[in-house]
Amino acid sequence: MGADLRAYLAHVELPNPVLTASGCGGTGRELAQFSDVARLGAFTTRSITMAPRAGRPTPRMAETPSGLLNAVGLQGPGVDAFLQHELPWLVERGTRIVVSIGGGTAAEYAALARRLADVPGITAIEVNLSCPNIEDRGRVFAREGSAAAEVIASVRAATRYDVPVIAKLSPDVADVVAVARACVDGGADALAMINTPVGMSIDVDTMRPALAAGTGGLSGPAVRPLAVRCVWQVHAALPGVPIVGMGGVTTGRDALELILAGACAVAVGTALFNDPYACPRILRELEELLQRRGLDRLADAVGLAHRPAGSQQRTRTDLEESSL
Amino acid sequence: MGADLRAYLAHVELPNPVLTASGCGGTGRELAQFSDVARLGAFTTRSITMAPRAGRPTPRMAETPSGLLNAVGLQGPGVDAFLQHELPWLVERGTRIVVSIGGGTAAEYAALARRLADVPGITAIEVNLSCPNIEDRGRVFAREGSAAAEVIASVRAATRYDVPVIAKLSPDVADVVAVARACVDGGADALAMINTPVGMSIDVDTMRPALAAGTGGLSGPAVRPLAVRCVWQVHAALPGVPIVGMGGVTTGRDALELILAGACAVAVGTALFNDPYACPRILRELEELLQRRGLDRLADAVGLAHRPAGSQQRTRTDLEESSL
Amino acid sequence: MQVTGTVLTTRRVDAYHALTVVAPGIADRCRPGHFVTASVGGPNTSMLTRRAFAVHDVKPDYGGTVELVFGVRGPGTAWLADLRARDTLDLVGPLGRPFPLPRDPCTCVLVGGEYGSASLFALADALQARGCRVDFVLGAPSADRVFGALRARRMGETTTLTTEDGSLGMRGKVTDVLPGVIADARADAVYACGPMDMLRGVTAVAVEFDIPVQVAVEERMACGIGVCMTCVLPVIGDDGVTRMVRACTDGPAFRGERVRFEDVGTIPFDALGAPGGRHA
Amino acid sequence: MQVTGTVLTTRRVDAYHALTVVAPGIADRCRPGHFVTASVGGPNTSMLTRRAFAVHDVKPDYGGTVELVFGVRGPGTAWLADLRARDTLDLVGPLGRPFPLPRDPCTCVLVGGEYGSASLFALADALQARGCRVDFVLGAPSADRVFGALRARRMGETTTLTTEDGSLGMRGKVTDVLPGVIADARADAVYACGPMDMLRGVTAVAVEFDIPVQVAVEERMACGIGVCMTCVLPVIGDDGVTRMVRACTDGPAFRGERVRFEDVGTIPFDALGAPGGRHA
Ligand SMILES: Cc1cc2nc3c(=O)[nH]c(=O)nc-3n(C[C@H](O)[C@H](O)[C@H](O)COP(=O)(O)OP(=O)(O)OC[C@H]3O[C@@H](n4cnc5c(N)ncnc54)[C@H](O)[C@@H]3O)c2cc1C
Ligand SMILES: Cc1cc2nc3c(=O)[nH]c(=O)nc-3n(C[C@H](O)[C@H](O)[C@H](O)COP(=O)(O)OP(=O)(O)OC[C@H]3O[C@@H](n4cnc5c(N)ncnc54)[C@H](O)[C@@H]3O)c2cc1C
Ligand SMILES: Cc1cc2nc3c(=O)[nH]c(=O)nc-3n(C[C@H](O)[C@H](O)[C@H](O)COP(=O)(O)O)c2cc1C
Ligand SMILES: Cc1cc2nc3c(=O)[nH]c(=O)nc-3n(C[C@H](O)[C@H](O)[C@H](O)COP(=O)(O)O)c2cc1C
Ligand code: FES
Ligand code: FES
Repeated sequence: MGADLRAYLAHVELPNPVLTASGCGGTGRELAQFSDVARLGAFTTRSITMAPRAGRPTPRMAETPSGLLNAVGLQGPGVDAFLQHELPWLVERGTRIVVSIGGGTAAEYAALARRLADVPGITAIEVNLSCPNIEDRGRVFAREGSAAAEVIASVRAATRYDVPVIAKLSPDVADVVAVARACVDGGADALAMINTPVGMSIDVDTMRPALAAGTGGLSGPAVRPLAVRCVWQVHAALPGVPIVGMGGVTTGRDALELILAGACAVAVGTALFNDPYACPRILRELEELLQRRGLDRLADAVGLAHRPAGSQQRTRTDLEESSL
Repeated sequence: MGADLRAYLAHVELPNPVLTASGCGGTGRELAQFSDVARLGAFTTRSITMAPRAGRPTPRMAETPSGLLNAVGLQGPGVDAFLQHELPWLVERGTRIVVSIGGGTAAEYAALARRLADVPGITAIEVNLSCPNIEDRGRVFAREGSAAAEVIASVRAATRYDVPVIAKLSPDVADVVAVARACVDGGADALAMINTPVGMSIDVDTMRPALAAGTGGLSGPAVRPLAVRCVWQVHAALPGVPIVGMGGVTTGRDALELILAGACAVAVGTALFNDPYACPRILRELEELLQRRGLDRLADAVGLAHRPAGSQQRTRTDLEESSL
Repeated sequence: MQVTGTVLTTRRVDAYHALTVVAPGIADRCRPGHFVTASVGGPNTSMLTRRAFAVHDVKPDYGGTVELVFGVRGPGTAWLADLRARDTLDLVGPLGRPFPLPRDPCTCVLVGGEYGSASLFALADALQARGCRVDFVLGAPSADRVFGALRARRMGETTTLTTEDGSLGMRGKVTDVLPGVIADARADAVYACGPMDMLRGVTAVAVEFDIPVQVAVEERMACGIGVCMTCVLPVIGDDGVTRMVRACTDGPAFRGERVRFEDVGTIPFDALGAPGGRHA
Repeated sequence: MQVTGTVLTTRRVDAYHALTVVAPGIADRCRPGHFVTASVGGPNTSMLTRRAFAVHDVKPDYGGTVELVFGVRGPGTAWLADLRARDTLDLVGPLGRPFPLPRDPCTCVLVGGEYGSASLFALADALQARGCRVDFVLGAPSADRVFGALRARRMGETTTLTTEDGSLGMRGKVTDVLPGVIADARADAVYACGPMDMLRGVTAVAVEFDIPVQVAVEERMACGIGVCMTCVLPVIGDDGVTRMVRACTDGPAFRGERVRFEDVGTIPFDALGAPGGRHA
């Protein structure tokens, strides 16, 4: 018999903890050619904006060591077309759907939340706080606790009580715990981390930035140590708040690393680009790792690395290769 | 004839732009077994503290994808032993020496600077601002412009006018330009970036943090996109301020990337652990790359990627593999 | 689909490397213009993204093989060039929208730039099977970078070669000779694969002759399967609206006159969702 | 020094892999107890740090070869295990302080745990060349992880084997049999290489007998050349002061009774520069 892999985002139960990361699973249709999106813990949409957006010029991607820089710029059809053409397809298939939203002002986020409020089939709203605040000289919301909290509060107020609101945070702040706490105080039911820190690459042949946009978001295994650290710090400070961990998850071991740090679910982004079957594979690997460690319930693994040193839950590590 | 590789840290001329990064070249003696430390642009010492420090417990290192986490904790013999046993050896060999200093209060940094003020043979003082401020609940100086500026001002005041003071910044802040500007306003003659962002790794076998200290600093190619971005942003905002770029430099191409972003010199850290000959090799590779691009003077390459798109300095890229 | 293929043979073809990989399942389903992506670097590599390659040849041997032809550009293609027979290669494919084929027999000019010609021979096969006449125009900067000249000569009614340095065929670009080829063959349609600049030029010629042109474009791709939105270019839709569409799943084959070549690498101000632009 | 060596032979030895690498310059200078570090993963690897290995055997063939013996633990050793003859391997060495040798002939017990015994044979050679008597005690959890039993039998005056599961020799640990071996041989000194726990136990036995003991320790290393300060352990100096010293350059060989085994993995409160501790 398999392990109990149910994951809980506040009061919402997911059958398993492996989600797609926002902006990395297309509309769902593309991934569905490879595996069943209804089997995901949940499918997270790209960040939906009020109006259609053409995004940034190309080149939009550059590879870096164990990382990927992207500057897609939230290209998307806008919320109306999303509701008309994209969401119904996911709903029909019984997919659990986390809708990510992005905006330029707290009011725009709230308006998006209102547009989504009466739409059936939405499992949770994820608030992408890594958007520039057009009322504060383009300063990203996630960089400032009070701006982030204002957005969260306005989305929470506009969203049905039984739909959790997830605040998605960036690592490139001086104090991620402070931003996390502000979001929770603002009404966030759960947190997602990490969004991509800002990075840059220069093509030494053209002697120009590799991305047309100059800077881009860094994702992939290169940033996993930052993700683990953020999840760890926030879980230590706010142990009761569910965290969706992400950043460089490519294997079940990576997923377990974030879970041990305090994530109750994980999202897979960049790994999908290399392996379109990454989500079911990672879930399989995670289940096996849990079982090998005698952990019958995923919930028992969440935050387990925080237990005091020498405490007794260090069970069954003997089944792994002996460490010299 | 080779290119003119002289680099300028404020008014101080270095014969070439390749330095060792603080904490990565030991006392200099260890590297000297492999290559001549006097040939370096400069040798940067580990961060010297007032008192001897035993550092952090082991394990102090963990490998991550294209990265390295370390938590050495500024182990060192203290400034007196440094001046007695380590500095003279470097001075005797004619090494250009950047002395890095670390402290827990602005007063401690100032006291260190005073101890060094009358010591001959010091090329520059680098102020490691990634130390916890014991007067502000352990908040790292580099995370807060005003705290950083206060440290810099006190060091600047205690240092001979002809010895440049370099402020070393961290990338894990919401606005690196703001911190850089505060440091320059506080009297910094140059900036060094990046120090290691805080990361973490959990051993999924022991289900414990891989480092005894829990978190550690992330270095190596994984962080290069963060370094390039910081150098780019700060050079754009403060074009007149010399920047020592570092973070994941392992080849001449990497060094050139930071130089094109705006660094006038680069420092090599983690790469030394894999290749003890990294500094002379990187210098050789850099020189060749500059020449292939028709850049006779290093100074002409500094910040070159900032020139407006389509501008004419795009010379000689034709000598590289044609891009389709 | 994903297949862990086995390298059957490797060979050098002038400036290029050709890899034949046993990849049943992928081979079966390939149609002319499809591409595949390869995972590069092996275990613990620092290279995360797959590399895209047109499928040159498909053969039924060993349950199905595909052949890729590529030049070494960066570390990924360098790694591929080092593969030896019996090594494994992780492929995903077939990907993309293949070339649409004409319903009725007609005359087609196939234009290939550098390794772009690799995907034209399967296309020529399919066209000839439908009774079409096929003429080739292949070009490159130099002779060693013209791919498939011999095969084109065998298959094409005519074959015209161009090199910028004059080392093979006519000195110049494919677009210098294309009008003559179209006129001589009284061509009904053009297919082209190669560098963006060439596709732009070929499209201009076809538009001049008022005949349809299909181009297979190349953009930097992070996923190849349509989920990452990094590979977009401005293309005019049936409704006349320009959208930033994906080269990987909406293409790589497009009607040439629909691609806004001049604006590739930008967001045209009148594209759907352009900054400050009108909203649908 | 750094050498890009060529793999001469690879073989399996029970649970271990043995690699012989042509590495002139390194081979010449190796003395018993030295180690080398290998760069792993090849070009574009995501693995940055070198892996440290004791030098098992040095031979003069082909200008000088070194043999490494290792078990697969993680991705770096897995990569090494996949190397084949003629592949290249980038080595730095010899590194570390080798075992000090006694000035006068005496009787030495050499204790090896798992692959730790790999470095004892060169040591035995050197000791015997000085007229010393050598006795071996080798142990491991199971028979397949005892390394070098045959060779020990050939070289040693006596050889005692232990396994925790009893699959070879005596059931138990090397420390269970060591007192008997020391007593029987009337040993003057002990050398030990193996897991930290074993080194601690061996040191305790030697201290009991009041004979000197040299241990070769193993700590996680990022550089192996003394520049990174990640490989430290608390060792008592000649002045009685405990310092956090580097396993790579201050060791790996230490006098056993100087190593504060109980405190490895901590900063003892009385170490020089310990937090809140006294300052020199
Ligand atoms: C649909 C399609 C078909 C292609 N067919 C062929 C072919 O048949 N033969 C051939 O030689 N090349 C082909 N290419 C180009 C080939 O994908 C690139 O040469 C290759 O990805 C370069 O990888 P690299 O590691 O050597 O270079 P790098 O420049 O180091 O690659 C770095 C990153 O950029 C991406 N990238 C760089 N250049 C391109 C490019 N031109 N197109 C897409 N991604 C790129 C890579 O995927 C990688 O993620 C095709 C590209 C596309 C999109
Ligand atoms: C002086 C010395 C001599 C050694 N001699 C041998 C030998 O002869 N045979 C043998 O099998 N092993 C030996 N080891 C241990 C060997 O270095 C590790 O098994 C190896 O580094 C593990 O690499 P990995 O990638 O397989 O494992 P991982 O655990 O994935 O390695 C990750 C990182 O941790 C470091 N690391 C992990 N374990 C150790 C360790 N025990 N010691 C040092 N660094 C470690 C690695 O260098 C790497 O940076 C020796 C270690 C030292 C310090
Ligand atoms: C191409 C791309 C597009 C992304 N788009 C979004 C987005 O629209 N909204 C968002 O919140 N995060 C977006 N992200 C960030 C991911 O959701 C995720 O937080 C990040 O990539 C780290 O996870 P990974 O390393 O598994 O990719 C995007 C990432 C990539 C690589
Ligand atoms: C083991 C280790 C020790 C370090 N010690 C110091 C230090 O004492 N002071 C300091 O300012 N930076 C220290 N650093 C940071 C480096 O100087 C450098 O900023 C960082 O590692 C990025 O460069 P790299 O990627 O080339 O290593 C240390 C880094 C490492 C890996
Ligand atoms: S390459 Fe990802 S959408 Fe086209
Ligand atoms: S491993 Fe770097 S100092 Fe010992």
